[in-house]
Formats: sequence, C-alpha cells, structure tokens
Amino acid sequence: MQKPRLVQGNQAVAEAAIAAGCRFFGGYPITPSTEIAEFMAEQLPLVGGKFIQMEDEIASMGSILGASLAGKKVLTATSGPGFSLMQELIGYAAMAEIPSVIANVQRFGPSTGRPTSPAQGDVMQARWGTHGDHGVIALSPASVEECFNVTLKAFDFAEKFRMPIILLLDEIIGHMRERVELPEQHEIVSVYRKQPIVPEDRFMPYQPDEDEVPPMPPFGAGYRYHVTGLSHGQNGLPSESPEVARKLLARLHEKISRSHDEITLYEEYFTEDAEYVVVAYGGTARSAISAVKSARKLGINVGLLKLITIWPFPYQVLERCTRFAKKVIVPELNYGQLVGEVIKTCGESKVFPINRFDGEIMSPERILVQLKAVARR
Amino acid sequence: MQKPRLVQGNQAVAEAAIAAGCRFFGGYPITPSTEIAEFMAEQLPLVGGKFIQMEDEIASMGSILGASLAGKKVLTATSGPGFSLMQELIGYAAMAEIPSVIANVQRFGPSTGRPTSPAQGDVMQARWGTHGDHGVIALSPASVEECFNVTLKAFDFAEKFRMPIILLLDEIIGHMRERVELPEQHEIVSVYRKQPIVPEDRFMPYQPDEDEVPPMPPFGAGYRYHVTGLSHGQNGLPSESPEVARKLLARLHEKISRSHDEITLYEEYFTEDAEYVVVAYGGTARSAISAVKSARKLGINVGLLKLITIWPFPYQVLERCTRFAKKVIVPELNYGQLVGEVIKTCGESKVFPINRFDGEIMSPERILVQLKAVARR
Amino acid sequence: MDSVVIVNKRFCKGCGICIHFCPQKILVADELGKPDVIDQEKCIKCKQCELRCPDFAIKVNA
Amino acid sequence: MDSVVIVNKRFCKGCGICIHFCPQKILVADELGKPDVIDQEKCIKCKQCELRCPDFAIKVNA
Amino acid sequence: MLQIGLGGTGGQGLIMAGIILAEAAIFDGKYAIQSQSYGPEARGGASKAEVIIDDTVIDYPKVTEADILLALSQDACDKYFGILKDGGTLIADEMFVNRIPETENPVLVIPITKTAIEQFGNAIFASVVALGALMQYTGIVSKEALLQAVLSRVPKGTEEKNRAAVEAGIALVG
Amino acid sequence: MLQIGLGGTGGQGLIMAGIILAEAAIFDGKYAIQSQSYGPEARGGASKAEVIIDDTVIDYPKVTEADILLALSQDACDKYFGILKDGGTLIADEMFVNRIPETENPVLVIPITKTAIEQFGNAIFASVVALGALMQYTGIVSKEALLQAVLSRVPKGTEEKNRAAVEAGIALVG
Amino acid sequence: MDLEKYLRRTALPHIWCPGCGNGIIAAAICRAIDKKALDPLKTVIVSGIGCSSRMVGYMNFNTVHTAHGRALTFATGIKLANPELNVIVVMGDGDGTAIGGNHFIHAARRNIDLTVVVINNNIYGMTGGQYSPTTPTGAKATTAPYGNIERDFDIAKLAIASGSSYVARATAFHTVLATDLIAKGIENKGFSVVEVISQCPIYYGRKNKLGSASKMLEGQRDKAVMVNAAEKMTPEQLQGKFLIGELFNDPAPEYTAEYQKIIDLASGKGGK
Amino acid sequence: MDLEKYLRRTALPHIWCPGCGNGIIAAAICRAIDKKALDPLKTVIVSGIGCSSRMVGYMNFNTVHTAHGRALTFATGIKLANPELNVIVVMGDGDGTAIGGNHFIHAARRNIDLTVVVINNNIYGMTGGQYSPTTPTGAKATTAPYGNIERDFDIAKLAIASGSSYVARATAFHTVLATDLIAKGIENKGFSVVEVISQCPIYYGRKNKLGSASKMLEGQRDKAVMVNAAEKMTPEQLQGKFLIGELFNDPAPEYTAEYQKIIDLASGKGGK
Ligand SMILES: Cc1ncc(C[n+]2csc(CCOP(=O)(O)OP(=O)(O)O)c2C)c(N)n1
Ligand SMILES: Cc1ncc(C[n+]2csc(CCOP(=O)(O)OP(=O)(O)O)c2C)c(N)n1
Ligand code: SF4
Ligand code: SF4
Ligand code: SF4
Ligand code: SF4
Ligand code: SF4
Ligand code: SF4
Ligand SMILES: [Mg+2]
Ligand SMILES: [Mg+2]
Repeated sequence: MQKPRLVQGNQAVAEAAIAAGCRFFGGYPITPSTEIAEFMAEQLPLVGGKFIQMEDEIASMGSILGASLAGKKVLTATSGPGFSLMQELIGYAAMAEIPSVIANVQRFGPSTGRPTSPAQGDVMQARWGTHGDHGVIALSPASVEECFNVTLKAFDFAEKFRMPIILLLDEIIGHMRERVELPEQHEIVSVYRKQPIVPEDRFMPYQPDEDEVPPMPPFGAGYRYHVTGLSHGQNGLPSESPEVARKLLARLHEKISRSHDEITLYEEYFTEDAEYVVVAYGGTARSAISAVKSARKLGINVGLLKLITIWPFPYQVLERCTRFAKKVIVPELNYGQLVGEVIKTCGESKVFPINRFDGEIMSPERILVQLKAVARR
Repeated sequence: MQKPRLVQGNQAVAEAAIAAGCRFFGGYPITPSTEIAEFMAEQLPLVGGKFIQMEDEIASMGSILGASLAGKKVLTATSGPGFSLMQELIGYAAMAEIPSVIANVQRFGPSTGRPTSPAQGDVMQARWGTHGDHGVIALSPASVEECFNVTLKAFDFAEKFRMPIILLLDEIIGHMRERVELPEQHEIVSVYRKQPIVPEDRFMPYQPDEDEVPPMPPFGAGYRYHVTGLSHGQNGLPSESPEVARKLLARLHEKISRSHDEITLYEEYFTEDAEYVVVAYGGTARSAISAVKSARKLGINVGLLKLITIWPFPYQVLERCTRFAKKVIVPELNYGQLVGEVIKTCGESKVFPINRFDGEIMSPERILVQLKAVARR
Repeated sequence: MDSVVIVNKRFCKGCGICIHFCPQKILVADELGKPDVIDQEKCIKCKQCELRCPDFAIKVNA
Repeated sequence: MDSVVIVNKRFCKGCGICIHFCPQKILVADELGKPDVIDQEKCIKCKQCELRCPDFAIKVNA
Repeated sequence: MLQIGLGGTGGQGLIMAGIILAEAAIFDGKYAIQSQSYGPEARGGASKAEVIIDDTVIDYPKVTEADILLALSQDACDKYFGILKDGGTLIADEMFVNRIPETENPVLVIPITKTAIEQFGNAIFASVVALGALMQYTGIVSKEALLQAVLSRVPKGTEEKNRAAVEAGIALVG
Repeated sequence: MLQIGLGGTGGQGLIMAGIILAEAAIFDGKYAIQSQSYGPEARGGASKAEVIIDDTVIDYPKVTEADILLALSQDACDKYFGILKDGGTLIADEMFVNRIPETENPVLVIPITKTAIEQFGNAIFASVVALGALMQYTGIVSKEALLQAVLSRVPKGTEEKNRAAVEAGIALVG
Repeated sequence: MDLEKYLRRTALPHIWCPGCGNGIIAAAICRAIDKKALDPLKTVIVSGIGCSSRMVGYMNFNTVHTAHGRALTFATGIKLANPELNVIVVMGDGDGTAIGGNHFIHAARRNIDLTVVVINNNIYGMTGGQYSPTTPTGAKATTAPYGNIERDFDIAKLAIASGSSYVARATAFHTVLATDLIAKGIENKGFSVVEVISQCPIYYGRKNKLGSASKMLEGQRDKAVMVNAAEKMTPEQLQGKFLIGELFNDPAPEYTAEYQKIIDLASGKGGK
Repeated sequence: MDLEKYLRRTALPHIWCPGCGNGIIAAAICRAIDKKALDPLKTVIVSGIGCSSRMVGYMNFNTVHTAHGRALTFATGIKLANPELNVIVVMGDGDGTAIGGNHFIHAARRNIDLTVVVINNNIYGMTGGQYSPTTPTGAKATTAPYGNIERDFDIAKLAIASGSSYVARATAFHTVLATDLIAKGIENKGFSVVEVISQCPIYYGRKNKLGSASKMLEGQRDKAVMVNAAEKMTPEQLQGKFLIGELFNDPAPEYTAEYQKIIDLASGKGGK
C-alpha cells in the first residue's frame, strides 16, 4: 500500500488507468472530466504511452478503438454532451468487441445544462444510448478510492469481455479530493485480452471460446483479420444471414450475463435485518450512508445497498436485499432513472424515489426525512 | 378523402409532413430512411419550402433547429447510426424547446448492423439516448396510413409542446407500400406554435402559460430573445440558480405529463374480455394482429393493445387493458426493450416477451405458438 | 461640465488595458486597478480606451 | 499451350470494360457480356484488361 | 388472398413490377401490399419483390406462402422456391432459368425475356411482359387496371411499347 | 469533525489553500475531504473551497454546517455566511470585507491580504497567511503538517516566503 | 455610437476574466452592425460553446447559443429558412475549427450568406486552457505540458480552400480594422470569415508567460502586418508575423439565392 | 504481380455493381503495396462506410471497416499506438469529405503518417445516389432532382490547405498512375492524400446520362490532364479539365515521430 494521500477522483481514474496498463488516451476536454485528460497528457509519455487530443469526442472514441486494435489498453473521458456524441462508436465497440474504457463524469443536463454541477442523469443513457441492442457494463464509484479500484476493474472487464466499459462518475466524485490509500503497482494484477493459440491460417477472429469471448491478437502480431460494424460471422466478414446476426447479438449479451456475479460489484450496509432499504450509487451513496447512520441512531431499521455495478443491473442482489423490506428508497440526482429497475424487482408500491434535479448534491437530510416518513417516526 | 392509392411508408411520412405545413427538411441519407429525404427534395420546392442535405446528421439536426427558430415547421429523417449522432442536439431541442420532428426508420443494429433489415432496437434509445433528463414523445406507426396520420400528430405535438418529437418507424413500415386513403389538404387542421400577445419589452421567452408551454415567436417577427442549452430562466438567459434549473427541468416533464391522455395514441382489439393480452407496436403489431385473429379462431381469449405512442409509456392504458389478463405477451424485434415498461406495470411473472433479433420480421406463427403455449392449447 | 470620459466601475474589472494604452496617460489605476480620469482636459478623444475596454465599462463622449 | 489471357467467369460481371479497351479487339462478349478471348496470339500483353477489370476477373500471363 | 413473389437480379425491374401489380389491384378496388428485400444498403444486386392482394384489409405484410413465384433468374428461382405453397405455381423465364427444382407444383416456363428482346428490342420490357402473363394466369387484376397502372409508371414515350408488352405477356399464357 | 469554508474570488488561491489544509490533516493521520464550487465551466470568477477534517472516515463530502468560514471578499462573505453553524467563527479579511453580517457568532477580522502585501510583496500570499491563522485558531492541523503541505505545493523558490507567511498568519491570531 | 442599445444590460457585467479579448470583439461586432445599419429585429447572432460563444447572451438581437461546434449548422438553417434575416456567427478557435471544423468547411463550400467571426485566442478558454487546433507548435497548454507537437491551422487558408467568398483577419488590438472587416463581411453576399486574433490572459497567457492582457495586445500589435504593407516586405521581415486586413474577396453564387432559383424553376415547371 | 495473394478469396465475388470503379482501385492499391513491398502482416487498411469502403473486406491485411466517416480517427489511433504499422485509409467522397471532413482536415493538420486513398465517384453510391460534396454543380442526384446547387470541394486543395504533406490525383482509368501515386504516398512519411476519380455507373452515371462504365472511363481519360502537361496549356484549354499526377509534395514533421520526441523528453527529464 502507498501512504495515505489526498487525491482527486478524476486523478484516481487516471492513476488507476496507468496502473492497469492503459497506454493510450484519446480525448477532448470537457468539464468536469478534463483533469483526467490533463493527467494522462502529463503522465503517459513518462511510461511510453500516447496521449492525443482529438478534434472532437467522436474522433476521440475512434482513436481509442484504433489504438485498442493495435494492442493497447485504452481510455477516454468525457461528460454528457461528449458522451452523447460518442454513442455511435460505443455501439461500434460493442459490435466489433473492442476493449475500451469510457469515463463519463456526469454533469447537469440535458444539453449544456450546468457544466460545473453534478447529476446522475446519464445512467439510463449508459444503458440505452446507442442504437440497437447490446450488453452493457457500467460502473459507478462513490469515493476516490473506489475511483481507483473500479477503474482497475473497468480495464479488467474491458479486456476480459472485449467490450466498451462505461465508468459513470459524477461531478461530486470526480472533483472532490479525499484521503486514499492506494495499492502499489506491484500489488496490482491486471488482465490483458486473451491471445489466439492457433496459427493464422486457422484463426477465426470472432470464434468465441467457451466463455463466449473470442481471443484478440493486436494488429501486426501475425494475424490478419477483418473488423466491421456490420453483422459478421466468426470469420469476421460481413454477413447477410439472419442466423449469423442472431448468434452474434445473443453472444454480445450472453458473454456478460454468464459472468453476472463476477461483474456485479456492490456493498451492503446493515441490510440483514433492514425493514427499509436505501438503494444508492455514486455521489448520492455518500449522502445515503450518512442518512442511514443517522436513521439507525433514531432506531429506524434501515440498510443501504450501494451499487457499484449499475449495468447489468443487479436484480438478484436487490431481490435478496429487499425481500423482507417494507419500503425501498432510491435517491438519485435525476428525475428518476435507475429507480425504474428497482420497481421491476420490488414493485411500484414498495418503492420511494427521491429525486433531486437542480444540479446540487443530495443532502443526507432529504433522505433522512423520507426515511422518517416511511418509518412513521 | 383522396382516392385509394399505393403509397410507401416513408413517402407517407413525407407527404404528411408537407400536408402539416412542414417547410424545411435538413437531412443526411441513410438506409432505410432515404426515401423521405428524396421525396422532400423533390416536393418542398414546389410549395416554396427548403430542402438541404447537410454534411452529416449532427448538422442536419442543427439545421432544422435553426429553421424552426426562424419560424418553419421542420423535419429530419434518419436511421440508427444517424439517430445516435443526433442525440446531443435532440437534447438541445428539448432544453431550448424547439419544435421539430425526427423520423428514425429503424434498422438492425448495433452499429452498422444490417442496414436493410428491420428492427425495433432504438425504442429505449428514443427515451434515453441523450444525456440528462427531459420528457420525450415518441410515436410508432404500424401501417402506411398511420405513417401519414401519426406524422400529422407528430407535427401537432412538436408545435404544441415545443419539443422534438420522435417518429419511430421500422424498415418494414418505412419501406412497404400499401393501399391508403389519405385526407385531402383542406381536411387537415394543423397546429402552429403559440404566439406571444405581449409587446417585445414585456416578452419573456421562457415564461410558460398555464399549459407549461411558452409562446414562441419566429426570429425576425419583432421579438428579440436568447436561446441557450444552458439552464436558463424565464428571460432565456443562462442561470446558475438551482431553483431555476429545477423549475425548468420539471416543466420539461410536466408539459407532457399533464397532457398525457391527449398524447397517448393506441388501439385496442378484443381487449374487453381478454384473458391474454398481446402488447405490440410498429411492424410487429401487424404480425400480432394476424396472430391474435388466428388465436381467436382457435378459441383463445386474446386481445391486442397496439401502442402508437411509445413514449410517454401509457402505463394507465396498459393497466386497464391487462387488469384481468392472466398473461401479457410482448413481441418485439429486439432483445427485450419496451417489455421492461410492461413489467413495471404488470409484474415480471405475468409477462412473456417474444424477441426476435436477427434482422427479420416477426412471424405471426411465432406469436401464435406462444399464445397457444400460455393458453395451453 | 459634462465628463468626457465616463467609467462604469460596476462593469470594470480593472484589467488595466485602457490605462496602458491611453496616449495621454490620463487614466490611473485606483486600488482595484480600475481607471480614474485624472485630467479630462487632456483627453484627445481618440477612444482607444473605449474601443479596447473588454467590459463595456468606459465611454468617451465625443 | 498455356492461355495468355484467363477470364474467371464466376467473378466477372460482364461490365464490358476489358472488351471496350482492348487495343487488339481480341475480347468479345458472350451472351452475358463476359469476355471470350478470340485470338490469344494477337494479345500484346498490355494488361489494360487486367488493370481495369473491376472484378479481379481477368489475368494476363506475362 | 393472393400472395406473389417476384425474384430476379437488380435491374430487371421487378420491384417496379410489384408496385405496378399492387397498384393495379387498388385500381380494381382491392387491397394490396408490396414489399421487397434489399441487398447491402440500397445498392443493386439480387432482388425480390412481394405482393399480396386481397379483398379486405391485409394484416401481415409479407408473403408467407406464395401462390405464385415469378423467377427471372436461376439464383432467384433457387433461393425463393421454398416460399411457394403446396400447389403454388412457378412461372420461370425460359432464358435465365435452366434448372427447375424438383416439384409437384405447376410450373410454367415461358420466354419472357426473349419476348422482350425480340419484340421490343430491350430486356427492360421483360417485367411488363411478365405482368401481362401473371395477369392472364391469375386473373387477380383486370386488364384495364393493369394497363392503367403500367402506363402511369413507365417513362413518357414508351407507353405504346409497354401496352404491347402487356399484350405479349398475355399471349404467352393465353 | 471540523467543517471549513473558504470563500473569495478567483485567483486568491483559496482552492489551493483548501487542498493544502486537507493534505496537512492527512499528514497528521486524519481523514480529510476537499471540494469546491465552480463558476461557468472551469473559468475563473467567484470561488469557494470546502474542507472537512475528521478522525475517522467522512461520509458526506460537503460542508453542511461550517465551524469556520474564511472570507477573503465581501461577495463571498455575503454569499456563504449562511453556511456557518450557530457558534461557528467567521474569519474575514480586513481589506476586502467591509460589512460584517449581523451575527452573534464569533467574528475575527484580520489583515490577511494586507500582511501578504506588506510583508511578502504580493497578495498571492494571502491564502497561506490565512492558513497560518486558521491553524492557529482551530488547532485542527499541526504546524509541521501544515508546513509540509504548503512546501510541497508551492512553486520552487518561494518556499521561504511561504514558510514565513504561515508564521505571519499564526501571529495574526496568536 | 451608443453601444448600450445593442447590449442586454440585465445580463451584464459579463462572465469573462479581466482583460479577455472577448468583450473587445463583442463591441467591434456591434459597431459593425451599427455601421451597416442592420435592423436588430432582423438580425440573428449565433454562437457555439466557449468563453467567446457566451458573447451572444449579452447582445440584444435574436441570439442562439447553440451546442459546442454547431453554430454554423443552426445558422445555415436559419438563413435558408428565412433569407431576409441577417445572420452573424460567433465562434471560438476550438468551437469553430476543432469540433466545428466540418461545418466550417461545408458552410464555406455552399457560400451561404453568413458572416462568421472566429475569435482565435489559440486555446480552449472555457475548459481551462487545453491546446486547440490554432495553438502554435511548441506552445504550452494543460494538455500539452511538454509543448504542443501539433501544427496549427491557418484558418484563413482553410476558409479560402473550402470556398468562402470573403476572408479577412484582424486582432483585438486593431478594433477599428476589426469593425471595418466585419462590416465588409456583412456586406458580402456569401460566406464571409473574419478571424479576430484575441487574448486569453488567464490560460494561454499565463501558461506561455506572455504577461498581462495589455502585453498580449501589444504582441498582437507588433506581430500583425497589414496585407498591403506585407507586399513590400521580404520573407525575412515577415518571419514570425501574421497578416491582417482583407485576405480574399471573390464573390460567388450564394446558396440561398441559388435555392430560390430552384423554387422558381420547380414551381414554374411543376416538377421534374 | 499476383493480385490473389492480397485478396480474401472466400469473400469474393464482391458486392459492387458491374463496371464500378471500386474494384479497379482496390487492385491499384494492392499493386502499390506490392511495389513498396510492405509486409501484409504489418499493414493495416482502414475504411469508413460506403460502397468504396467495403473494399477492405476483400483485402487480406489487417482491415477495419469502421463507421461512416470515421476511418481516419481509427487510423490515427492505430498509427499512434504502433507507429511500426503501415496504415492505409480508403474512403469515399461522402465518407471522407461529407461526414468525415473534419477528421480529414485534422489528420492532415497533424501530418500523421497515413496514406489516404479518397475514391471520388461524385455521389453517395451505397445509399442510392444522393449528391455528395464533390457532386458537380448542376449535376443530378436523387436529392438534387432539379440539379445540384452546391459547389463541389476540390479535395486536393482542401488537403493542401489543411496541412497534408503529399497530395496527388489519379483516375480509375489511369491505373498505372494511380498505383505509382499511392506508392509514393506510402513512401512519404506524413499525411498523404491520393484522390482517385472513379465511376458509379449505376447511380451517378445513369442519373446524369453518362453511359456505360467504359464511357465513363473514357470521360476520365478525356478530362484528365497531367500536371506537367497542364503547365503548357492555356486556361481556355484547361476549361472543363482536371489535373492528375503529383499536386503537392512538401515533407513536414510527422506526428508520431514528434510524439516520440515528447516521450524521450519526458522520460529523460522525468516530468515537466
Ligand atoms: C460536445 C462538447 N464537448 C466539449 C465541451 C467542452 N467545451 C466547452 S467550450 C470548449 C472549448 C472552447 O474553446 P474555444 O471554442 O476556443 O472558445 P474559448 O473558450 O477559447 O473562447 C470545450 C472543449 C462541450 N461543451 N461540448
Ligand atoms: C452515420 C451514418 N450516416 C449515414 C449512413 C448511410 N451511408 C452509408 S454509405 C453513405 C455514403 C456513401 O458515399 P461515399 O462515401 O461517397 O461512398 P460510395 O458508396 O460512393 O463509394 C451513407 C450516407 C451511415 N451508414 N452512417
Ligand atoms: S479617449 Fe484616448 S486620450 Fe481620452 S482617455 Fe481614452 S484613450 Fe485616453
Ligand atoms: S479597459 Fe475597461 S475593464 Fe479594463 S480597466 Fe479600463 S475600464 Fe476597466
Ligand atoms: S493484355 Fe491488352 S491486348 Fe491482351 S487481351 Fe488484355 S487488353 Fe487486350
Ligand atoms: S472487365 Fe472484368 S468484369 Fe468486366 S467484363 Fe471484363 S472480365 Fe468481366
Ligand atoms: S478563460 Fe480566457 S478566454 Fe475565457 S474569459 Fe477568461 S481570459 Fe477570456
Ligand atoms: S452503387 Fe455505384 S459506387 Fe456502389 S457499387 Fe454500384 S456502381 Fe459502385
Ligand atoms: Mg479559444
Ligand atoms: Mg462516393
């Protein structure tokens, strides 16, 4: 472990990226994510990595996908407007199965909104932002230390499942600095995409192994193959076959769903006996835990399910944590987004959303008031 | 009424647009939507309207928003990849409240996918595609005649609620030609955005009337005002106030929710006594009605709720139609999208999704088989 | 006598541009760096101050 | 004798370009517009046919 | 209800033939739906048009069991033959379809393209010849409606030839 | 737990002061969180930094009831005064804060900027002077830790002046 | 001229840093509008996102603060929808030539009647000082801590190559020239580009140790050479200098006018 | 040369229409690669979306068929990530200069070592014949039924103005020249653009009554003038013609090489 340090959330993402072996960053500045780019611009050359500021966010996505094909672990960082622009190529990354990590430090929207104010307004977009169907992994850290650790995970997932991973920060977590104790480089074990074991003439670039993920050699390593966003067979070439299309799409979902447990990151606080459960994530989880502690002091039997993995949504964990709960409270910095998934599991009548959508952080009081109300205290 | 004619779905959208008074089209070609642009390119000059092919879909969206500010009713048309690119400016249109209609003729995705094959894969994207929160109206016609009538509605809603309206076609409906009987121009009554009644010096561009919608004079008509995607007060100027942000965001939702009934378009078939209810929309509704008729012949007590308004999702109508249903069947040309909303209302256990995701149309047989299975026939 | 050079200190941010470029050197900085006009008569009404003020804060009556 | 000009009729789409530009006029269209070589000997191996064939369908052995 | 498939290669005008046929049915007061399958994006290549004609509203827009398959190329014949229902008729072009699949269904091999070339000097008229044959064989549309539909869709100046092409098609079956 | 607000205008170095203070607390083995509010995007303008220091993990990262508000401008004083808890102390800069809000809370008006200018020739040292004063008034961080934190963040060559600035700040309260 | 009548008093004071060039250029634009006696009610000013783009909020016209890089797309829609409106576009170097570069070359290609003022401060100001496509090679920025290795665009050259019919350059120092050139741009019926070199003392200036706003304005003064003066100078003398004045003026068919011909043709002939 | 070794036999025959120029140009690219003796295992070919962009699926290299307009962004990432790879980019006029125009000018500005073949058939082929930024004024397209009122880009001019260090033009008719120029583009360490004028007989040809593919190739032959020949011609003689050959060749610092200097500097000095 390193000594305790004061580190900013955005910086922790960048430090973790480099620690995970990320050697390429392509980005375009946007508040409140820019510190990630600035840190990468300074640090990457020191480890022989490459930083490039592209002409826009679309180009940024394209550049990291290209670099990933060339064998690098890659990162970009943006916020809402840029995240919207990246959607087409995020879909490309999903379809062509290109490992990549996209950090979206959420700010208040829609549109330009309030660029320096926090929100959790892109949670559903992270799932459904691009056209067509594909599985999604999105992770949302709630502390600077989690920024570091979850970024490590994001790179592991990207490489392991060959797909774009969304890191959903919010302005609170991205910009705040707090005390962290981070691991040393040698304590970190990172995954790199599987390599093929057959020679080139027998290599099928999109033939999955048992884990539904195909190996991925970098360009230039002796395997020539074709990469396309068209529906494609195991040989990588475009195909008009419905059967090929169906299998491909199913695999894009199943490679994730079969590893659901591994992907599902969360923390539970006092849920064993909880009559009331708060479900929270990101910056709002900080307010929630504070509120839950206060409520416990008042004798309210409340627990907290803090989600780190937002997508795939952890229905089973939620189900288990709320099976005996009378009420489920879902505070979010939006007009009501992830609460919809909670309703699918818990039913509308049990679920109490708390929505703040003015660009300010959720106060613990607001959650506490709601807890008192449902617990009739 | 005009005499019966053979008309293509895409063409019906374009004809309806012109009939509704649309006088500006900005677009970028993409299969399977291109016929809309081609028709507009030919027809608009005949009525003094303007067609422009922009350099990409982002520019297309920008151009129609500009033209709308200059007082025109406006349309663009695209498909998945272009729809993804448009997301940032769709959010702008929502935030700045600029009337506009965006037709997305859905094809198989993600990414380039199968460009000439149908899908209903952008249904959730239509709701959540841009960053941040805002209300959405999306309409999905199931026949060529509906293409015409629903496009008229889309323009009315755009003008009345001052917002972007999504027309969600699919390749089936967009490309097929069928017999239609369309109204004559003089039979069509179209809405144009409200005009202010106060003089310029008392005009507040974002001060809503009781309907939560502010009047909107065209540029050049004697009212100078400021339009921005930043959070803004009633005077239209940028504001850092949380209170202003909250009110704005709430209004962007409430102007829709308060007119929920008016916006909710749907059709019911045999739902009064239905033990089983099929919920379908777009091209799939055609398969569903065929399957439902066959099932009825077999004595299965099945009804169909055909949704035209997809967003805001008609929870109440669904609730009413399925209250006594034992099972609810939701066929879609995707991996499972709108079925999530059905689950919110009906509960997971009652709902049976049928998902086809290979770029081919849903066959009536597939639905019939499922109906027979749930009805144990 | 009407002022020739009028400074709006509410708008002025004290950038010093007007002071720097006044050919007559008749603008001097107050404690916040905002210009005080020390010698109206010497003003040649060249308007360099007004034209280059980034804050719409200085006006020369012609 | 080895053929000088070899046409792959499975690839050929009968566009007629090779026929049109053959300076020796030794390529003639079959019923589907694909080239038959009528007089190999006259071929000057200029490769205009091969170089301009859009379908990788004609090859001139040098 | 009559379900018709029209298959061939791009450029043979089969999409337009499908449109004309559907339009003719509408002129006759019937209901009709026309659809088609495309190759990669909107480019040329192999193509299939489908037409459904009925006396009442048609729900499902695609051909499930074709009463008629018109095949103007071997490829299309092979690829789409399966769409024919038991007892459905294959109408094949003598020039382009050399191998008829083994079948107990009725098969009509007629010189559509040849007629077009020989009588009208251009294979482009094959689709209209085929329409005449189809009309005559099925009776699904009236001759007046078909002629009206053909003439409203063909380029100016070619009306007479197209009218004659319809007649020639009729004669092929007649 | 100690909650501290630091308010002023852009360029006064208050964000950096917040960072230094939090870092000093960590050097002392404590927990600390620093955050800030921004104007439009990342440009200059009015600014506020917040620091929370505690002996244990801190859940909620924002100042809710400040023990201390340091105000280096009138604007900031007016805008952020409400954040002070009952009994919390306002530390205001003599030069920039002329109107103290009516309050029963303790108020300390000290010549922070003046000291910076007079003793170190540049208002830029005001924030470090303020840190010295804050340390002395609250005792929340040790002098060693504060000096270590200051010296690790300031530009090379200015170490001595900054060390002296801390001392000057201490003297203002001491 | 009374600047105030063109400003939205309630929106002021503005958000820009002390000494920023944006305010100087905003005033120059107002003066150009005044000079051309445009009817404010019929005048639209469109911008993107950036410090410079915030300008339109302070100007009392029909104003649109669009999304980052998209000003020209909106402006194209506005102008084509109603060619009677005077449409002026304000954009930063990042807004106009980074994310908005494509719209720039295409609007120029169409020669649509817009007057574009590109405020070039060689940096992304709004986001805190990252390099832009016009940051000189070697200069520092927060994302170029070791010095910028990218080559910078010559905006004027790009504008000319892509089809603009009027191209000029001024600086925030040369305010009278800026006003004149913008006025001429308004006069030109077609796509007019006026690049105005500006200063961002807070980020670009500090990072590159260029001193105060006044010093940066002096730098503009010293490096700028009027086109006609340049003709008499040697390449050595021009080393490190840049040209100001009218750089290109070659009227060409204007897009909305051409479109009107299509309408006349189409409705006259009743179709193809 | 044995073309077959550079092709993916299983992917053939290709999807292009009879007489389309894409196949001719694909072969020319392979010949250029052969000429430069590039190692296919170390060679990457990147394209966008369009008929022309489908090319890479038939070519036996490391190939990426990206999204519409984005080829250069991927290519930039590939080249910067591993400068040892030879990176060639294929894009259509629409792909490269409409939706992809911004990436084009920025990649050129950076002078990153890519060889770009722009296949200019003056139309959007893949979507069925809409006008592109290079469709000549007056020509017909499905979205220009009354004739195109837009002005067309001169791709080479744009490439030069935005910073390319090598710019050339050939046609599908002039296959040997095309091969040579592409090979020279590969040789140039920097951003090289080779525009190849091509024919789309199905859409552009038909709409504009240009006859068969052979006729369109003849058109290319008749309108093209070699640069050195053009020098001796009068403006009248050049009316309606276009230049082919090497149009610009001015080596400049290359992006990935400059970046390597940053790495050396940074790791040598250990930080800023
Ligand atoms: C899509 C998107 N990407 C990024 C941003 C963040 N952003 C805002 S302004 C800006 C650049 C501003 O630079 P410039 O246009 O030169 O204007 P200046 O601030 O220098 O006047 C950026 C990158 C954004 N708002 N939207
Ligand atoms: C984002 C996006 N917009 C539009 C399209 C549709 N599209 C595919 S190719 C193409 C244009 C092709 O033109 P060009 O690049 O000139 O290639 P060509 O087909 O002529 O070779 C278009 C508009 C798309 N695939 N993606
Ligand atoms: S008008 Fe000229 S002389 Fe007068 S104060 Fe201004 S700058 Fe100085
Ligand atoms: S130029 Fe303007 S803002 Fe600057 S000091 Fe003078 S009056 Fe103040
Ligand atoms: S090589 Fe030349 S002469 Fe021989 S067949 Fe080909 S084109 Fe004709
Ligand atoms: S050029 Fe090629 S495709 Fe065309 S006819 Fe000749 S061999 Fe066939
Ligand atoms: S950051 Fe730079 S460009 Fe932005 S307002 Fe400040 S000085 Fe002007
Ligand atoms: S449509 Fe045109 S460009 Fe596309 S393959 Fe056919 S001929 Fe070639
Ligand atoms: Mg700038
Ligand atoms: Mg093209």
